[in-house]
Amino acid sequence: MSEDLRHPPAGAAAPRLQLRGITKRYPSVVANDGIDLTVMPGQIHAVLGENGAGKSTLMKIIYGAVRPDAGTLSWNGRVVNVADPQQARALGIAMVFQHFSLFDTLTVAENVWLGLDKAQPLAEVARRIGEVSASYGLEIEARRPVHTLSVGERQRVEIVRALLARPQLLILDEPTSVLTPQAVDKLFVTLRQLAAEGCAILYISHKLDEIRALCHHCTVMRGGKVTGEVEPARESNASLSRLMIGAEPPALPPRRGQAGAERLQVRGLSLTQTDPFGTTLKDIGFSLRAGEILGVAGVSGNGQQELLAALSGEDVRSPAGALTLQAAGRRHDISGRGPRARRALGLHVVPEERLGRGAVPTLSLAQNTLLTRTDTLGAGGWVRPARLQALAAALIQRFGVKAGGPGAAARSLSGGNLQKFIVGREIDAKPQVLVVAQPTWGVDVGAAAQIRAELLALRDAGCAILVISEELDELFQLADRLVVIAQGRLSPPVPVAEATVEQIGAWMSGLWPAAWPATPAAISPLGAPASPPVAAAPPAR
Amino acid sequence: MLRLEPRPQPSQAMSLASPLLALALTVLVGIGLFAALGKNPLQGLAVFFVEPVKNAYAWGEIAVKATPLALIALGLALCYRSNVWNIGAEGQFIAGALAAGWVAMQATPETSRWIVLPILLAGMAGGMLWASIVAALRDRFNANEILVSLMLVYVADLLLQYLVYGPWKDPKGFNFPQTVTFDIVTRIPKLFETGRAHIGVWVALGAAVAVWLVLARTYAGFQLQVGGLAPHAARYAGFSSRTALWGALLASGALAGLAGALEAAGPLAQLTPHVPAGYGFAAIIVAFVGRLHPLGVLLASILMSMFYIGGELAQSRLGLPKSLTGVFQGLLLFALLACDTLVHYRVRIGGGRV
Amino acid sequence: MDAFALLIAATLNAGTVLAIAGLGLLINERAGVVNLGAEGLMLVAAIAGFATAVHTGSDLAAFAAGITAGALLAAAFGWLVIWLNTNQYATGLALSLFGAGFSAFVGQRFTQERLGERLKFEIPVLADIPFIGPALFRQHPMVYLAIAGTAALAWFLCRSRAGLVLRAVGESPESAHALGYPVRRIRLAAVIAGGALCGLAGAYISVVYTPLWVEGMVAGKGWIALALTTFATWRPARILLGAYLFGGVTMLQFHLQGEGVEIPTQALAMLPYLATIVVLVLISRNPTWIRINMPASLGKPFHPGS
Amino acid sequence: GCGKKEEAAPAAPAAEPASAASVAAAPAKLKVAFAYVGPVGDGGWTFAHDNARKALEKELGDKIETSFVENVPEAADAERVFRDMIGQGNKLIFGTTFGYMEPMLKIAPEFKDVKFEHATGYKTAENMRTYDSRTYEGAYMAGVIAGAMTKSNVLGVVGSVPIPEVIRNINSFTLGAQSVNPKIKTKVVWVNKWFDPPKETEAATALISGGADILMQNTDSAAVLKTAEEKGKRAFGWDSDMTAYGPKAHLGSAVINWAPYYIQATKDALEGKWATGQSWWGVKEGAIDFVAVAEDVPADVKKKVDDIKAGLKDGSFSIWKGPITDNAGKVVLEKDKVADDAFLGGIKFYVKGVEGKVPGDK
Ligand SMILES: Nc1ncnc2c1ncn2[C@@H]1O[C@H](COP(=O)(O)OP(=O)(O)OP(=O)(O)O)[C@@H](O)[C@H]1O
Ligand SMILES: Nc1ncnc2c1ncn2[C@@H]1O[C@H](COP(=O)(O)OP(=O)(O)OP(=O)(O)O)[C@@H](O)[C@H]1O
Ligand SMILES: [Mg+2]
Ligand SMILES: [Mg+2]
Repeated sequence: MSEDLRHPPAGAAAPRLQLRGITKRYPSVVANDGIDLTVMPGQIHAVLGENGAGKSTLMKIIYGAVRPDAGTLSWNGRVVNVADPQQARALGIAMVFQHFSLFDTLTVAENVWLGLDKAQPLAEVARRIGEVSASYGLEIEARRPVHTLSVGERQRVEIVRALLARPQLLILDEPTSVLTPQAVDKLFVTLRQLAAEGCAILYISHKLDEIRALCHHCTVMRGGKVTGEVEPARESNASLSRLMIGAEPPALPPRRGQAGAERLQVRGLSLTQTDPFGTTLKDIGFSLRAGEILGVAGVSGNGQQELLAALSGEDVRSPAGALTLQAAGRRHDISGRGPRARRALGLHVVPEERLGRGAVPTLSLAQNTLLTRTDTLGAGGWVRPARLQALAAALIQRFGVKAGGPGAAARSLSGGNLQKFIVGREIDAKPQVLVVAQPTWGVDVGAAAQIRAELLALRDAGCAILVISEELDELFQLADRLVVIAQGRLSPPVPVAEATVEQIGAWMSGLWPAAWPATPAAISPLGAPASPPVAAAPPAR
Repeated sequence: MLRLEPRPQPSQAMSLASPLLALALTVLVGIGLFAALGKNPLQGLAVFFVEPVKNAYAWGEIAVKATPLALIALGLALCYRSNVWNIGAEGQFIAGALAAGWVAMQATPETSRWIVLPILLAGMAGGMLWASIVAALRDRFNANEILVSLMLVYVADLLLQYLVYGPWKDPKGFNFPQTVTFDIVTRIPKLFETGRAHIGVWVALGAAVAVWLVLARTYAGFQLQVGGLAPHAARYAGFSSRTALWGALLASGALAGLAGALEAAGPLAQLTPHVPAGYGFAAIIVAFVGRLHPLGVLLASILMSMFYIGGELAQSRLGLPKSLTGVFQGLLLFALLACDTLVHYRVRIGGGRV
Repeated sequence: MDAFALLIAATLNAGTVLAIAGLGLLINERAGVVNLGAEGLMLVAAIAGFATAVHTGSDLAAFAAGITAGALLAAAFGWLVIWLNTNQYATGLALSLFGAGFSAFVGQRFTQERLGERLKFEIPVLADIPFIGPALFRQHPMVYLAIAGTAALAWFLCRSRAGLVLRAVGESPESAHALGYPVRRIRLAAVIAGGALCGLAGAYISVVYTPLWVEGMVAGKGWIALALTTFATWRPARILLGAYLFGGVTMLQFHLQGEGVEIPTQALAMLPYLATIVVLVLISRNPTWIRINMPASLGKPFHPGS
Repeated sequence: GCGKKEEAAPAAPAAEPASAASVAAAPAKLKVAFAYVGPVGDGGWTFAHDNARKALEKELGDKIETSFVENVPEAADAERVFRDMIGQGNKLIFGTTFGYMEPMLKIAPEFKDVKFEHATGYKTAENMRTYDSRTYEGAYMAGVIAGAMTKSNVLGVVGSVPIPEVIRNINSFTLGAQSVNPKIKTKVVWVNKWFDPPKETEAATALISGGADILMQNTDSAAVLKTAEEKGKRAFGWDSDMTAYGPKAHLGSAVINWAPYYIQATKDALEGKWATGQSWWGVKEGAIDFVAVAEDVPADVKKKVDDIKAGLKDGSFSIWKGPITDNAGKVVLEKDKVADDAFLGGIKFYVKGVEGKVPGDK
């Protein structure tokens, strides 16, 4: 039966996909509330909305991964019931998920094979991967295990897997959040080529510029409902934003940017990977001053996690002298010290993973404050539950966290609210140095603006802040200086005022001026200390 | 169709009700089992739930069994809360009994009554030593603690046998596998004139309070639990997983060893190949049925002792095999695990699906 | 020389129990489920097999009963850990405690029973080759089946699409779910298959290996089989190798005793357990090695909704 | 509880539960309880005790009432079982394994009206006595047959736990074999358990692979005999007639019959003649026998076994008669000296011909 459904009835220009009244309720929210949506063949159709608007849920319903409570789905003019992804693929629907659905220890070909329904031999699949990747410019080696691939390459595997199914509808859920600007341009070429061949594309993104550049049509969602249908090329970022959150994002306070004395110095930091799927850090060096924000740009998987672990003290293998912190009027070599010792010296960290790292999912917010806030402990190290409650309540109030109170379990909070709580918890500790990873990752426009404003206020209060982010826009908004991390190496810093998106994008693939090997003098405004410039540990390769 | 729906927050009420529900389920299965075996279910239940607690003597016997169970289970609760899967408490119990037994054998009738203290301390040290092997291999070589701790039970058992068949054999014992009977000064003081209950009951109660304080009121206890619930969060916060591993294992080794010492210098008063009586394994059930909470562990250890004594009575009163105890214990744990689902999920009947 | 052949034969026989159970647990773990209840499951299967053999006189029926018992218990375990998301370790421990009690309870009536004469198996011609014959070709068919099963499982996991799906589920259930694979049903199938193999191993113990029923007769073999999966870094051929190694160590301790070696018997009896620990340490000390080979979702719950 | 009137007894002790009401009923029966270490169906030790209990019931059923508890652990818990037996009104209690010695000894003074009978131990009290069987006599007769039947001159013994009784049996087995065949060597493998058939099987296999062609065991199951049957070797039954477990391999069974002692002891209690002491019964008292000798055993060997049995019965033959040397070459029993029970009770050496060292011996 699925055979004839692949083709529209002769003569009629039927929509490829038509949704009517799709509704999906979860225990606490209505994720989709009577959604109507029409996608035409060859159309690149954007779906836009703030966090939790219901975009991913809707896509999963189309792909059969989630079953709707009500509503109908028409495919090429016929009402169909998509019970599971296999059926969706049989119809000609392919999807690239927001979070990759790849298997690290399997090869590219095996990963692709698992996403195809017909029992073709593996060798045949490998051959076709070669064909498709050549014709769409998505180079990929079929035999490599996925864990050896970079994030961008992994996404190519996802897209190739989708394309091999010869889809009539391709769903892409936030595909560009992990790509360099150059890779985004390349992806757009591919997508336009596909659309030209008649494939319909559903495209989800929070990046308004991209949507305006790529998409033919845009459906805006808010709180599970469709709030508007527009042609993005005719809109401005501001008007799209109004449709999405009902207001323009609040403007950030003006940059003050008076950098003070050096607070944190990193020199000759080389660390071999501990995880076989990790990255080796090679001769990292930079300097962080009071009252400035240094942004670290880069495509994820290039050493950000390792750098964060080395800075936070989760990884204490740093060679002696590699990390020095200026605190309480003295220089401290913190290289071998753990997170608690570093926090005691005023260095706080916000990890990118909020649930499970930044907070214990099953513990209450009050208990979660105790993770980093030992200032609430009573004499002799006794836990004082009342003080914890009070602190958590204060944080909830000050940072506008929507939660059931200090007793609510961390996992009961939405991502954005938990992020506000965790960032708040660290900001409230009045750190001397704050290292933040992905401060607004997956956080919607409104919440993101609030977090960014708090970071800027903290900077203006004299804190030295390092922001690791994959979103260039965010870094350009926040940072005073930028560095790029690529393949475990760090580029020289550039003041944001002198940087361009193109230049940073090029550096993200590891191509920065070769003149660099950093001498301490170049990175440290305080002058070189006595030790030799090249770190004790030679850069590992 | 029944569906499970995650609750936004774990249900407090359910987490209290679930052990009771599990017990009820077990009793229900028990009634069915008695009926199937042609026994009067009421009589069967009485044997398990009335006779073991019918008078002071009976309570004394419950206390004798519940004391080692509770002590070991308290340690295991610490371990499991820190995500350290020590299932070799039986071995740590034996090691404790061995160390305590060695000290007790040094006593003479002139020795002070205070020798009891070194005996208990030696028991704790023995248990800690045995647990530290597990910790060291896990820490240094990443060896799975479940399997290592379990294999060490067999090793401890054989070590005990070696000692009582060999070097520690009672020279006047006609070569029988047992040590000398410990001198009377080494005996754990009894609670009452009659009966066998000894001050181990107070030790266990004290340990329960201490474990509760550690878990609920100390930073160290908080660190242990974070390590168990979210290892990444613990690392981020700077809580050493090694400290947690060593702390949990040493504490539970000490408690299991203490139980072994109390048993060796208490009811046994000598070492024989029969020191291991399965407390270390039964305590796993006790720890879970007690929800890894000190108070729960105390209650569960009493319940488990009732099962033990009931199993014995079922044999002499009803002619039922003693292995019934094992069946009920296993069932109770199964039922509890299943009922615990209700703490985190709601059951919905029928699905509003298209 | 002939004595040595007999020792080899005994080693193969002892290893076969571990190999069958080990392969079953390997299937479980490749799908991401750890079944710590193997010991209890094998005990129940052992009594089921023995009781059937007593009543029917047929070894085949006994194996079938063992397999069925193993599969049923594994299904119950699987339902708890896969659908109700109970803690895999705790549930496995419950199963091992329950299995020990339950098998003793049902087995009570069978402690006096004995089975009819055991069949002798020989491969014609090959069995008469000096040394090699008695060492290798006078074994119960299960010994050869275990070897064939290892090869089959290795082929299944590495070459077949279904095996690939199984590995994928163990590697990342979330991804497999997103691609539309019925993760929980696949896991359940793996758990049942693993339970069936453990059941077969249990029945082999009570029907062939020691044709008797005795309380607790599995005597730690289930736990050693669990250790074997780590030892083998989740590869079938290495399971077989490890199983023979442990079988050899077990036989060796008695052999050394018989030869009057002056080591305390208890120390010799510790050998298999110490060997398990040593092997675990040797294998686990390289975390990278474990990380690359271990199914990434091993022991972790999976809920399709989240 | 039951409402039977108890035997005239001294005032009941305080710990006695009230359930033993003294409502008069028919003539009081003596309540006799047995504590078993294993399941009654082990086919060996406990099985033999339970058979004797049944024989006792048959013999004195009108005057007594018996009950048993099986699987009583040899640890502190045994005490509770004995107390419960007393609570149920039992006045004569048999503890059938060594491990009950201390618990029985501990409660005996508390219950002066109860008589305690302990098997295989050595400690007694005013109301507690011990009894045992001379199992080594059966082992010796098995040795005679083994010595005559072996082709390899290597015998194998699967030992349970190295206590004097078992060591004595290994030695007696070897002495018996050497009495017909001086070239005999005996290999011993210990399993450190009384009852562990898989281990016993593995131990038996190891012995066969070490060259032994006739096996004996001092464990409680038929696993060794079964293994011999499978491997085409010969073996014996132990504790009870095990012919059925290995018809082809079976050479004979050394059996214990506890019934004569149980009947005697119960009669003592009924007739008020019970007094503490130690009994060690053998062939002479009908407690030990060697039965079901295989058909292929030559007639002269069969006759020799019969002669030994007759000699043991009338006291004209002693198994442990010097000269006997241990396997280190030391003379342990002078020429023509007959070992007394104290000597036999403390044997810690292997006689010449047994390989290896006694475990735990320094
Ligand atoms: N499995 C689930 N169970 C319960 N609630 C869910 C589930 N999946 C999604 N939700 C809720 O449904 C709402 C819509 O979620 P969805 O993931 O579709 O949002 P989204 O628009 O994709 O957001 P984002 O921009 O963050 O990706 C959210 O409130 C979310 O918490
Ligand atoms: N978001 C959710 N919230 C709560 N419960 C859920 C959610 N998603 C799934 N479930 C539970 O899981 C059950 C099965 O869900 P679903 O049918 O989506 O899984 P599946 O992918 O089909 O798995 P399988 O095919 O392996 O059974 C539902 O009946 C429900 O109890
Ligand atoms: Mg989404
Ligand atoms: Mg499904």
